[in-house]
Amino acid sequence: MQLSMLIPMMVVLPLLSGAALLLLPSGGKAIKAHALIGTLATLGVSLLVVCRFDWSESQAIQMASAIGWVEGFGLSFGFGIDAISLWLVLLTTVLMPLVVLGSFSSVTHRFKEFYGWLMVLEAAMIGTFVATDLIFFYICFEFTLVPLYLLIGVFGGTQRLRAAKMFFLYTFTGSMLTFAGVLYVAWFNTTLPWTLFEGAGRWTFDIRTLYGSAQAMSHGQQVWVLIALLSGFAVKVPLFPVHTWLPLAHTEAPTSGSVILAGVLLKLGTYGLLRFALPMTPWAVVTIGPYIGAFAVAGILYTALICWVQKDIKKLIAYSSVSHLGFCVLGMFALNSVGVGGSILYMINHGLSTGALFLCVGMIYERMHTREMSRMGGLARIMPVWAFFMVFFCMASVGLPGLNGFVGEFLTLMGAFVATDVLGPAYAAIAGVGMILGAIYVLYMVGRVVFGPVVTLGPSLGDPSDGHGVRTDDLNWREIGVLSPLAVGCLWLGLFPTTVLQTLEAPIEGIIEPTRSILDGGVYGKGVTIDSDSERIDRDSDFPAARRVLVLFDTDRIAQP
Amino acid sequence: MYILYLASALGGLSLYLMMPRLGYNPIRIGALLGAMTLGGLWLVLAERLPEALGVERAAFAYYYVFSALAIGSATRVVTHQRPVYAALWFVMVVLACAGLLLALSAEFMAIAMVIVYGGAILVTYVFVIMLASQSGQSRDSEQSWDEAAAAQANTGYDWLSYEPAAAVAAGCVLLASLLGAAFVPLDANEAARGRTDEQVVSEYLTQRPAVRLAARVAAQGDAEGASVLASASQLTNAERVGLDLFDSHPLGLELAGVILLVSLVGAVVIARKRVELEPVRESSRDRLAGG
Amino acid sequence: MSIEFAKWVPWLPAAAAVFCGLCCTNRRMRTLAAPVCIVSLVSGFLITLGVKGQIGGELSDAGTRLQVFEWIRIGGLNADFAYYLDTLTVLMLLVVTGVGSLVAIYAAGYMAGDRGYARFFAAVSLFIFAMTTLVMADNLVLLYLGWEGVGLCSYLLIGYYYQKPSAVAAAKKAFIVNRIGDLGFALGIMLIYHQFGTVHFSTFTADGVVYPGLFEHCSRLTLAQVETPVLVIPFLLMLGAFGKSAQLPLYVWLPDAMEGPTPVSALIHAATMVTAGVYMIARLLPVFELSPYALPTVAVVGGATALFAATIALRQHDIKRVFAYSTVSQLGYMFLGVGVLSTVGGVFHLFTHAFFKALLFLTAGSVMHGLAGQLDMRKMSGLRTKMPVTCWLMFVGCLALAGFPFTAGFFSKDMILAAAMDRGLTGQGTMYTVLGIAGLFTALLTAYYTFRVWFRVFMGPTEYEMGEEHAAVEDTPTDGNEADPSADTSIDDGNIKVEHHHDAHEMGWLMNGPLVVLAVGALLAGWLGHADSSGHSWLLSVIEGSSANPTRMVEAAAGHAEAHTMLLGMELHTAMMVISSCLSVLGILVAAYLHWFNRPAADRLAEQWSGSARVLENKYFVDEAMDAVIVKPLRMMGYLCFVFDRLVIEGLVLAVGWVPRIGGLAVRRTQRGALQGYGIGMAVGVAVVAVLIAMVR
Amino acid sequence: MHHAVLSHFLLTGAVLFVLGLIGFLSRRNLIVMFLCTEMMFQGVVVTLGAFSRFHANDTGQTFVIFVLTIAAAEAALALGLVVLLFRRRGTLDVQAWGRLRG
Repeated sequence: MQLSMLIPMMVVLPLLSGAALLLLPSGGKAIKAHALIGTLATLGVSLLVVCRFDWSESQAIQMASAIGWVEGFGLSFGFGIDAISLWLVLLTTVLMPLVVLGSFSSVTHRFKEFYGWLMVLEAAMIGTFVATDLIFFYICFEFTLVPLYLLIGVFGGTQRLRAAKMFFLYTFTGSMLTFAGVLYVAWFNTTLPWTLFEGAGRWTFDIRTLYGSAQAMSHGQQVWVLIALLSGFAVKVPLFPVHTWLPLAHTEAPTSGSVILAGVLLKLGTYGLLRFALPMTPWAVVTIGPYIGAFAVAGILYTALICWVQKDIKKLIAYSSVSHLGFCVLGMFALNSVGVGGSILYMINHGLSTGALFLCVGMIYERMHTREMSRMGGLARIMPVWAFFMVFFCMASVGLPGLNGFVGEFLTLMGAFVATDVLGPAYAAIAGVGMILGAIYVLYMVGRVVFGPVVTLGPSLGDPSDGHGVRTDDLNWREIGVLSPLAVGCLWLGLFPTTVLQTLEAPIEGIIEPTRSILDGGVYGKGVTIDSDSERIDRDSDFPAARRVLVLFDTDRIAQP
Repeated sequence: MYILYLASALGGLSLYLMMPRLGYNPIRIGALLGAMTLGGLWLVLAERLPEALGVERAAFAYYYVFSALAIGSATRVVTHQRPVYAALWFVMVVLACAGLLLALSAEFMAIAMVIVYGGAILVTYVFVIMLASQSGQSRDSEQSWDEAAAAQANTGYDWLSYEPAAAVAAGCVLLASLLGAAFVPLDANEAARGRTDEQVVSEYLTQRPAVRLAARVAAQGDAEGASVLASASQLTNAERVGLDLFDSHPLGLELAGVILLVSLVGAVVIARKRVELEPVRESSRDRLAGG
Repeated sequence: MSIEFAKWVPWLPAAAAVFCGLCCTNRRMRTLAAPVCIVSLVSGFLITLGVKGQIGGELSDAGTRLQVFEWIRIGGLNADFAYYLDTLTVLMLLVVTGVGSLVAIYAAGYMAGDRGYARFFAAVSLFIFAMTTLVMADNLVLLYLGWEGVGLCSYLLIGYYYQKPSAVAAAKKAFIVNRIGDLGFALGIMLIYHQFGTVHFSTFTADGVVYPGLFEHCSRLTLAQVETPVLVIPFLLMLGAFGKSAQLPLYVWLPDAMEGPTPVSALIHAATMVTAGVYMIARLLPVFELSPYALPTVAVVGGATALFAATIALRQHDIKRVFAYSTVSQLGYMFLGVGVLSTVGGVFHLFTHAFFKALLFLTAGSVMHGLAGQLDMRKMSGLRTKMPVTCWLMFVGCLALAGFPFTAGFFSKDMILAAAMDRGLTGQGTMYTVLGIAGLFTALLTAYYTFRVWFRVFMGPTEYEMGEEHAAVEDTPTDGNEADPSADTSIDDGNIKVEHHHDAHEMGWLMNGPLVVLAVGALLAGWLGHADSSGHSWLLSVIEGSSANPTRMVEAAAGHAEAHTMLLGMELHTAMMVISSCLSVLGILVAAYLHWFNRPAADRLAEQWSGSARVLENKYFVDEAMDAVIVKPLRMMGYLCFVFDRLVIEGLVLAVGWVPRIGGLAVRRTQRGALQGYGIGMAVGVAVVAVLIAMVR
Repeated sequence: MHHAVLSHFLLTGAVLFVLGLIGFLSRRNLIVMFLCTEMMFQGVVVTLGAFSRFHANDTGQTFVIFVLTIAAAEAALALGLVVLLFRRRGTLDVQAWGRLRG
């Protein structure tokens, strides 16, 4: 069908199947099957998009078009996809069927609501990644809160209401400020002379034009806009000081809820930072970047230490994902292609490995009805297959080379190390200590739960034991079917990350181009637009020693790193 | 200007003393203080009156009499513990106001006040007071105040005023500002307003509505009508008011009629329904104790 | 055989690992795991032998680069799965695959009947894959992959008996300490990339563009041009090497790693993994030579570790712990060798050490196997009658370790000490002479504690206590409450031949065969490195042919070494040989006297020096200190952070939540329902407005 | 009529009005409260009269008539309500009607 029809179909399909769910008879089987078909169909469409995606020029927004909404204010549902958003959409559409498949045994009542809201959540997530219009992005970004609020609130653990409320309000207040920042930029755009660049001077929310208007702002304005953007996205990413909602939300969320929360929703924050903060307010990013880097590094160590003393296995993994995303943000604010590439890869890796970890924990919760590490141990002895997957994904999340965690982590640290003008070796060294702490708390958890003498005490007083006792049967074929694609994904991204990295090269260049021109050229007149392509000035900061050597070679044939 | 503020403050204080409260009521002291402030104020303001009051000087004497009467009885209305007496004092206020109106040469209004207001409205008040408070008995001397209050459990509310201090304070500030506004022209460009009484009277006479009406009728060529009107320029106050009422305020008249009708129907509707006695959730004794 | 086959060396064990992993799933295929693993290792060994011809021959200096596939390419950084083959790589491959296959064969017998049989061999073959990748890596990132992969496999194998909490703790400790070292190594890689812009060793051209390698950069960079960041690189890399090769600060994990099954200790913690550090420094010698202070530090740390570990080994009572500390001290020797620029000596000692240390560990394993898990020396003696073959095999190993003249250990240790003394005496710093003397003293200690073990275990009256473990079957239900629903273990006992000997017994030939090969190696390996008449041994050619050739420093020092230094009237090398052989014989005699003829004398000696004896026994309390200084405070900080997180940050958020609520309470008080209250409110409002108007006008 | 005289009359009107206001705010008997509202009307009537006299036209007085009608209407309704309230609660205390509160 017509090319630009693909993306809206990808967004609408889950909504439609979610709605169709309601018409089915209320028996569990039919609804589950239907939900699975719905998510698989969306996966199919996304694969179709991948095939039709023209990889040669992956920087340009492809398959773009817009559905008019309010012409007066330039509001329209503009959508389009470039390499970064394509990979994240693929992550979403791959994770969703697995989540639905994984939740078959954990959901016991109110199937329609559960799967209905899950489909709505998927639609909102895909919407966020494909949006090229700011308002469309913002609507989907906000709308992801509602389904998850209900999923946690209705299907969660003991303190689910408090967790759901905190999650919703915390993220919502944050994104309110973001909305303010965004509106300011859009308004500022109307004040610009329309000759400055195409689309200036009138009410528009198209992201590309707003890049131009934001970059034309003064330094002070950019700092404020960045702070506004940060407040919303930092809460979503859980950057260090604003992360307290995540452990609560994770421990109380149902398995599939926390998989999606960790797998994709946290990426909305980093994707937001990448898509808005970096290109829009380059000047402010250059000045505030080191502080955000410091926060990320502090977050990495702080939460890694906390993980070590956790008693609840799900809270441990929740805190660990805060620490991991600290790496992601660190890489992003290194403002060089190695760092940003690493952070995008990190988003995808974290989605796979932490999502899988949550699934494993969910399977244990279904059997043991408790999440406390002290009440279970030596499971390798009685559940070897589960133990294999658990150790495999733990190693992936710790960043063992050969698996996906390593590539992302190493590239982010490398990026932070090399970016002497923004971050620098100190950041990488301290974040590196986070790698050690990461190994410590994961091995502590694996040592307690997987290895050691067999302990199956079942639910403690605190946990709601829904009657039937402790099952210690190993994974059935369905559960293996859920985990194995993730394992293959981890291995594939670990050994062949070039499939992703090559395609990301061009879009990253586009995103860090404004900040790079500030760092290198330093010539950034107020109001001077960025579309004048500053030629690649020979950066002295990179590879000093190499420079001295290259003089001896005839440099024109040398690959300029 | 500050004399006004001082006077209103003192007045407020006196009123506060006169407010009904449990135990000893310093009502006499309050009354004395109030009278003194009023007298003092008038004395101060008196010397500001222009000598050439002309024909009005005699009438002005009445002002003092009737004002004192009105204000005195008004304080009694507000501070009296027995509602019936309050109503009666209010009749006195109405009469005093009628007197004042007479001083202002609005005879028709004065009489209307006495008849309509004093006669009709206040009679209904007294009637309702009698109807609604037959359960209240007076305090005989040997009972101590507390027992009386206790006895008047459910009607003790007359013995006590609600937040008197705050009410009086608010009242005084309002009074001060009103007076401030009223006497400002005193200091402002006095000369500008220096028209004497004669000019006012003559100006008044020429602009009377009848004369204007006549001129208008004459303009319409009805010479005979105009002459009748012209001759009627010496109309009495009642006629002038009537003319003015129908000539320049017809809408007001109609509305007044409608309002009266509405209130009539309303009163009928309210009084018609049978209403059973609803037990009070917390008896006024707690309210009393609560204060 | 074309050089392209070398690509298969790592991937064969990888395939074996996957196959063994699948074998784990059902019991019937479990016994298949061992043969597959052994076949993959032996074929790897044969391929390296076949390829060895090509590499040594046509390319004299730079190694050949074999590209397998693109791994990480982004923004100037390209780290591909590519192999860099030169003579040093071949030597290491020979050691890894050779000793690996011997140990695998031994393990087939040793682990027979074990429940996790297939899991063991899956981990071993994965280890070999990681080790070979490490050795053959062309770029530092791939080397790092091998580096951490090896760490993972050592974690899995140390924690093989995962039912024992001590094994789990030891595995965790090993992985974390390695990780600390790996952090230093990773930062070193990043600094190299930052300074040189490349991470791969060889210079290669891909589609017309020349990518200069690291060695190219180093060779062209003169000492004058070197800036400070480049000087820091070696120290970071050193941190990684010391972590992996268990040198002084980060050696604590190796003695605990003895929790794992003995073939593991032999393969990983004696022959292959721990030598990765030495290999890395040898491989990156050009980078180390850039900074003048790097190699001396390596030498000092190596010497100090050798001495330190040897002293601890004196008073250890567990056979495997003694050999573990001896491994640490021998590694110290290797680093000393590399530090004093005789990479030939270091690598040669690595080569010989692999043989005799693997032999010693495996024989200790046989003793343990025979005595049903008994390892404490004090509870056994005079086993020569029960286990004669193992006894004499261990004797050969002990000779080599002690540096008995003309055994492998003798030649390699002598080469290192001679080099150290040579640099010391030719005036390049008295530090080297001190290191040389310390090395000699350590050699004496080594001889003593090796034969202390041998005499204590095999000589003297034959009485011993059996260990409590049923060595044969690892998981027979030992503790009652173990809910073991899977019924398969009962069948397990039936079908695997388990001889429940309740007495020490000799091992079968499946296990003793490889030991004999190792014994021969331990004896003859020395001659490979010994400089024959033309002063040119096979090993020297290996080192010259590889990047580990100390070109720069040697030229700098060349000025001094023309005249052969003299020592004690003889030419230096011969003098050192004489001294070290006397020391080793002396050590052996002292050990014989104390632990064979006159054991009570040994006990008396121990009482006299009880203070220092106790210190040595408890390993200088390093573990306890490390725990108290680092682990406890970190965990305490963890609790503090957690409490801080819950109270302060969450508290702040909730406090923000409370502000509207409190505000509401305050306002609520005004709405008390009193009609007149509202009246007063209105009146006050009007009054205020009136006053304002009055003021304004 | 000289404005000084006018001020006097305004004085009286203001005092009457304020007294009514204070009475309304402080007395707790419903009927007395309504009486005080009537008092306020009186204050207004006096002021109207004064201004009518001062400006020499009859508008002031016509408004007095209107004030009268309002007062009458208000009295009728209010007293009806008061009777109703009294029958409902058995007391004329305004505090009894405090249910509508925060």
